Amino acid sequence: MKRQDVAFAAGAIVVLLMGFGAVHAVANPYFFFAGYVIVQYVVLATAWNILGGYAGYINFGPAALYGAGVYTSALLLKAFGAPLVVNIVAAGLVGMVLGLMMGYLTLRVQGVYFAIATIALVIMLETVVHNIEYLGGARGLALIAPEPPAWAVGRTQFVFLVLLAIAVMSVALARWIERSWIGRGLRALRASEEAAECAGVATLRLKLAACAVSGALLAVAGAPYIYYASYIDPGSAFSLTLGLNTIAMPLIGGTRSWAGPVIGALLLASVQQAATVTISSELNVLMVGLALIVFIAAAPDGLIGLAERLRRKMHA
Amino acid sequence: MISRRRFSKIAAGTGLALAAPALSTSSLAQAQPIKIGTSISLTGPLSGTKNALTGYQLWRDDVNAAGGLLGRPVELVTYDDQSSPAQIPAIYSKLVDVDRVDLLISPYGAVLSAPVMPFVKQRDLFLVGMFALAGNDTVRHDKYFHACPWGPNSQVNWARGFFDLARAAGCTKVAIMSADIEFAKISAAGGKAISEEYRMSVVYDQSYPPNQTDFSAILRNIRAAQPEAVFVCSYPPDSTALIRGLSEVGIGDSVKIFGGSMIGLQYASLLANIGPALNGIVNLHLYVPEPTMRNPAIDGFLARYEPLARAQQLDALGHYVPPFCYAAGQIIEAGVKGANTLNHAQISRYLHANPVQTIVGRATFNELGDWTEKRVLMVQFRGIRGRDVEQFRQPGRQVILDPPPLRTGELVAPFGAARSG
Amino acid sequence: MSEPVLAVRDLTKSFGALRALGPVSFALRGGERLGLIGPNGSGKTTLINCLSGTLRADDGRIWFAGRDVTNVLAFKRARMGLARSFQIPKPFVGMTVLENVLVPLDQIGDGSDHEARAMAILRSVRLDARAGDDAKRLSHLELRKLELARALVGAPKVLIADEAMAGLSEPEIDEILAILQRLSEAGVAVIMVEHIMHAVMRFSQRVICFETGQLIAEGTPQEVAEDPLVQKVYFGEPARH
Amino acid sequence: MFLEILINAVATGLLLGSIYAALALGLAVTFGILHIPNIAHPVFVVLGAYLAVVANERGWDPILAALAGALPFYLLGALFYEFYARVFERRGEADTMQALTLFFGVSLVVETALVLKFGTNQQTVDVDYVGQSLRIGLLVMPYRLLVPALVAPVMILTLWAYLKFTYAGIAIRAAAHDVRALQVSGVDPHWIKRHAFGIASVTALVAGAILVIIGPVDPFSGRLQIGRAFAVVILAGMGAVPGTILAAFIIGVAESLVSAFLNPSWSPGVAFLILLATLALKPQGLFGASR
Repeated sequence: MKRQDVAFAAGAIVVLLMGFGAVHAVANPYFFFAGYVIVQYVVLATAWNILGGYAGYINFGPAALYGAGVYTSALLLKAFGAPLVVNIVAAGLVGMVLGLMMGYLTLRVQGVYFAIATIALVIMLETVVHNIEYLGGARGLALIAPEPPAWAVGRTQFVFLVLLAIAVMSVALARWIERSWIGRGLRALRASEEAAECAGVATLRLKLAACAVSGALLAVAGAPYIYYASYIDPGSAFSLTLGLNTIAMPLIGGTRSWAGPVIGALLLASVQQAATVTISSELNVLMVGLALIVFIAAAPDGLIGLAERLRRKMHA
Repeated sequence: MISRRRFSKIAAGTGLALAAPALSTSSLAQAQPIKIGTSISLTGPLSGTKNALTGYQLWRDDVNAAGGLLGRPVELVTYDDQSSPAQIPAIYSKLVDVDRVDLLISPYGAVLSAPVMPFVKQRDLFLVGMFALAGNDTVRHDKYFHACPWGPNSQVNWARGFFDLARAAGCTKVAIMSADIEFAKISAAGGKAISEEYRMSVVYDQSYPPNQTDFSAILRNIRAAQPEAVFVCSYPPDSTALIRGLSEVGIGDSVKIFGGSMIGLQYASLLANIGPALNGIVNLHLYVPEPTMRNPAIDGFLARYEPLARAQQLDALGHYVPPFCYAAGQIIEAGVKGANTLNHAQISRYLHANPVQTIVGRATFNELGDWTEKRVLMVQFRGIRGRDVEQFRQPGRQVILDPPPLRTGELVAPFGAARSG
Repeated sequence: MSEPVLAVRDLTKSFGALRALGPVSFALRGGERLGLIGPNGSGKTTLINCLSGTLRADDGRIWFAGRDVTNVLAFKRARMGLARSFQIPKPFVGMTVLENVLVPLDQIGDGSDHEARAMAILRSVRLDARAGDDAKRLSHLELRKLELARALVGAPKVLIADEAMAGLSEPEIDEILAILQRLSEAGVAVIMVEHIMHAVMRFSQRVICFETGQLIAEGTPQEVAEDPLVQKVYFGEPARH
Repeated sequence: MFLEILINAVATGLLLGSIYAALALGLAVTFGILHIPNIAHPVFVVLGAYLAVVANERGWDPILAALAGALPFYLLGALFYEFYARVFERRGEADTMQALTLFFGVSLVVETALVLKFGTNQQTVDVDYVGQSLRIGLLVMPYRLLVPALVAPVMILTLWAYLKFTYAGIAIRAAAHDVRALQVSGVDPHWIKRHAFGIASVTALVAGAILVIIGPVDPFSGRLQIGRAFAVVILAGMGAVPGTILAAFIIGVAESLVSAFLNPSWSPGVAFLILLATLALKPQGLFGASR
């Protein structure tokens, strides 16, 4: 138990050091452009899984929270030239508030209804942004971010490192939740909310906590985007594809443990990054669709579940 | 994506005297190719512009047939950006850092170009702009050259032609409607600015969501405001729905001129689909087959484009995007040949100093890389009958009203009369 | 005669126009074994849900362990020692049997020795051999036992066993009865909600009978069984087995 | 003028509402009655629209084409349910997340298949009555909306009568409440659900034909309708088939009034606002039994 924690911490530090080392060792910036997209999905998938995987509440609108993070950060940058750290914290707070609102929705609606309500959230936020002139409306907003610190080599390398740190923290947080009594309570309410409540689990409080943490992390994932792309528009911030991938990744990796979304994100996002530049994007989407169907039909517990099943079979 | 081999086969199959790269002189084949990189929206909402690729390919084949650039063959490196700006940073980094392309062309339009601009500014790279209105106005990069004749200060000015026509027709009250889409919003803002400048009162100004299918409420509100000019900034799906609504509920007798910035009325499939309901509308275009526009070069280009379009199910007319992609190639060609190097600074210096003759006209660049002379057409649809695409290849159907040097007819007004006529 | 550990006064609950329960009043003494019978739809499950707090009663009051818990949320009642099992077992699937028992322990425990305590409870219902298995792989009897094990964690003052023997064979019924018997001996008051009459009659000290949301009979098992109203209600539906 | 705008806004809202009802009807069966969250329904609508386009190119009227294609679509829907049931059979009750994801995956595959076959271009049909309007005093109703709007109530009435008066219809409604009771009465619940999916799929086909009469359709048109269709079903209340039309009227008129008197830009939010408000304030909907 303790040894596992030490191993995880060591792994996290190694990942961060490797990231930092890569920024100085790898001259080719493309690595960080593509890496940013992949790491962003690690954060998104991990964040989504805290609510969707552990608690079983399917947020079909992760793009709403991500978009809220993107626009919060851009707004602060435009209005006050706020530094990235401030934007990340602010995006997290906005995400947390939206998450709590979503959490209160769980009081009233479960299952499919919750999923549909979250879709509504995406459209509502996108409509709101369309109608706010200061945020560029449908036109989008082009902003040139301030120069990155010198140690980060370049702008892309800088946001890559920031996002990598966010990813490591998100995964650590997800892992802690999963292994603590909170995770156990969430899994219990996923199985049966009524039984969990009758076993003394404060289900509403746990759901609110899960919604808040998940919402905050989803929004945080969007905060550095304006520094990455220098341009945001409602279409990319509230992107359907982004939402789809965020849901697909934990399902492909496995929703029961922190490693599932990480594996799913690394796998699917890398394949997609490679696919963008090799095969047509129709086939790309077709691939995601088929993967979803195949995994639901054949490996409902994702790659991790599949691996466990194989291991059991070999031992038996 | 159409592979090069298949493209060559199609090209060869059409029996045109196209020299595919493989047929070029042996010395050219041995030389290290010059790579030109860009992204194309093969999929997603902007995939109507995917015929850009054909424009680039035709230029590449021509330049290679003529011995290449600096004695080296030209090679295109293209990726599908899925019409999504989120894809752009990684794609352009891949083009520059991994594929090591020599020269860059921007993706289509302002939304997709926006993430590229800070990138090229930071790396100090040469870039040919494609269709982005005021694409360089914020970043002000000195190595940017626009292949599109939007003209200087295009954010405001590009649609001035429509308002010049409106003023000449005596309009004082204008209605502006726009889709919640980047290009439409910029157009609408420009339209408002010019209205003020011309002391026209804006009696209606509202935007609507993309994919709006029913325009009756909007059209009634406009009719109630009794404008004389209606400046419409729409996108393909809503352009169709709007024109249908026009036939259904009408717009009132006060209107003298209607249209302006309706995207989609340049595409063959939409034109054929709407048919006679187009008559009377005044709208932007960049090329129409009117006598003042035609020259052997563009005629030849379109003649080669047509069979390819048929084989690949691309836009049948190819008037809107492909010629300007070919022109983008010509701008690169002129710059590289003129400066006799691939050095971005020297190419830029040359292009700033010398005009370029393209198949879409002579381009002289200002300090922001925009054409010094705006050459956006305002055309009026006339005598459209039935749904045959061929009629849009004939002169007299899309009459040029503005700019004056290219004019082939006068505005028919009021709008009601122009529609029935 | 000890103080009532659980008391209900004038409790009512309606769904739309349908009055599902009450008004009903009764009390349960500490350590008592109470049988609760009544045909399907007589309001038993509604009553249990109101008692455990998963349903909010429209009117009336509930006292538990000397406190008015009418407005106390379900999870807090559970933590106070008001435990229940479910008619249709609701295991926490996707978790091991041990984890199933750890969930309630997490809520009330002080953090020490949770696993040892959970194992002890599992041993008491003879489920310890399956501690490491996913709950979804349990047999029907084992699921019933798991329900009880989970309910036992907080050393409850009251256990409501909602048809804890439905669908079980005779020897299995005996096994569950033995567990409940041991609990009762340890001082836990048990409300046995059951259709299996011989088990209720054997186990209970007192029996109450519900029909259309009303308490229609109360007394020793013998008295209730002979009550003409009860016989009428069960006419054509004689005690099974 | 105000009166004219008001009258016409309400009329347009009613017409649109009627069309929304047609779009949501299949969902009212699969989701409202059977509680299977078939988010792939809108993509079946789009598939129907493409069928109408193809038939129209050969000179067929889209609505007639839809009627002609009813049997294959019925089979397609039944097959689709069979697939769904096979996937989840072994696991008993379908996990909501997995069911949603499966339907999501199916939507993507169908959309992409359409893109690969037809491209992303907008598809339209050529019908004589498009472009003309029925004028009664101040009221102007385009036939483009009027004709489809008349189809929807007919479809809903037919379905309602079917569910109310036929044996299979009653069995479908029973399947929602108690599968065991159904088995006792000798009806195979799988057959009933398959049948219901078949019917839902036919309504999707008709709705598709309607959709493409109203305006151009592309492979992704279904996405825009998902939220609205669910809003209609949930506002109506689960299982309330006749209520679907009233709920759709409310949403249609609300959107139309926002368009006419506030700002058209806000109208996409209207359906979702109503949806969220329903979920928060009256989750059982206007006509549904309480859950």
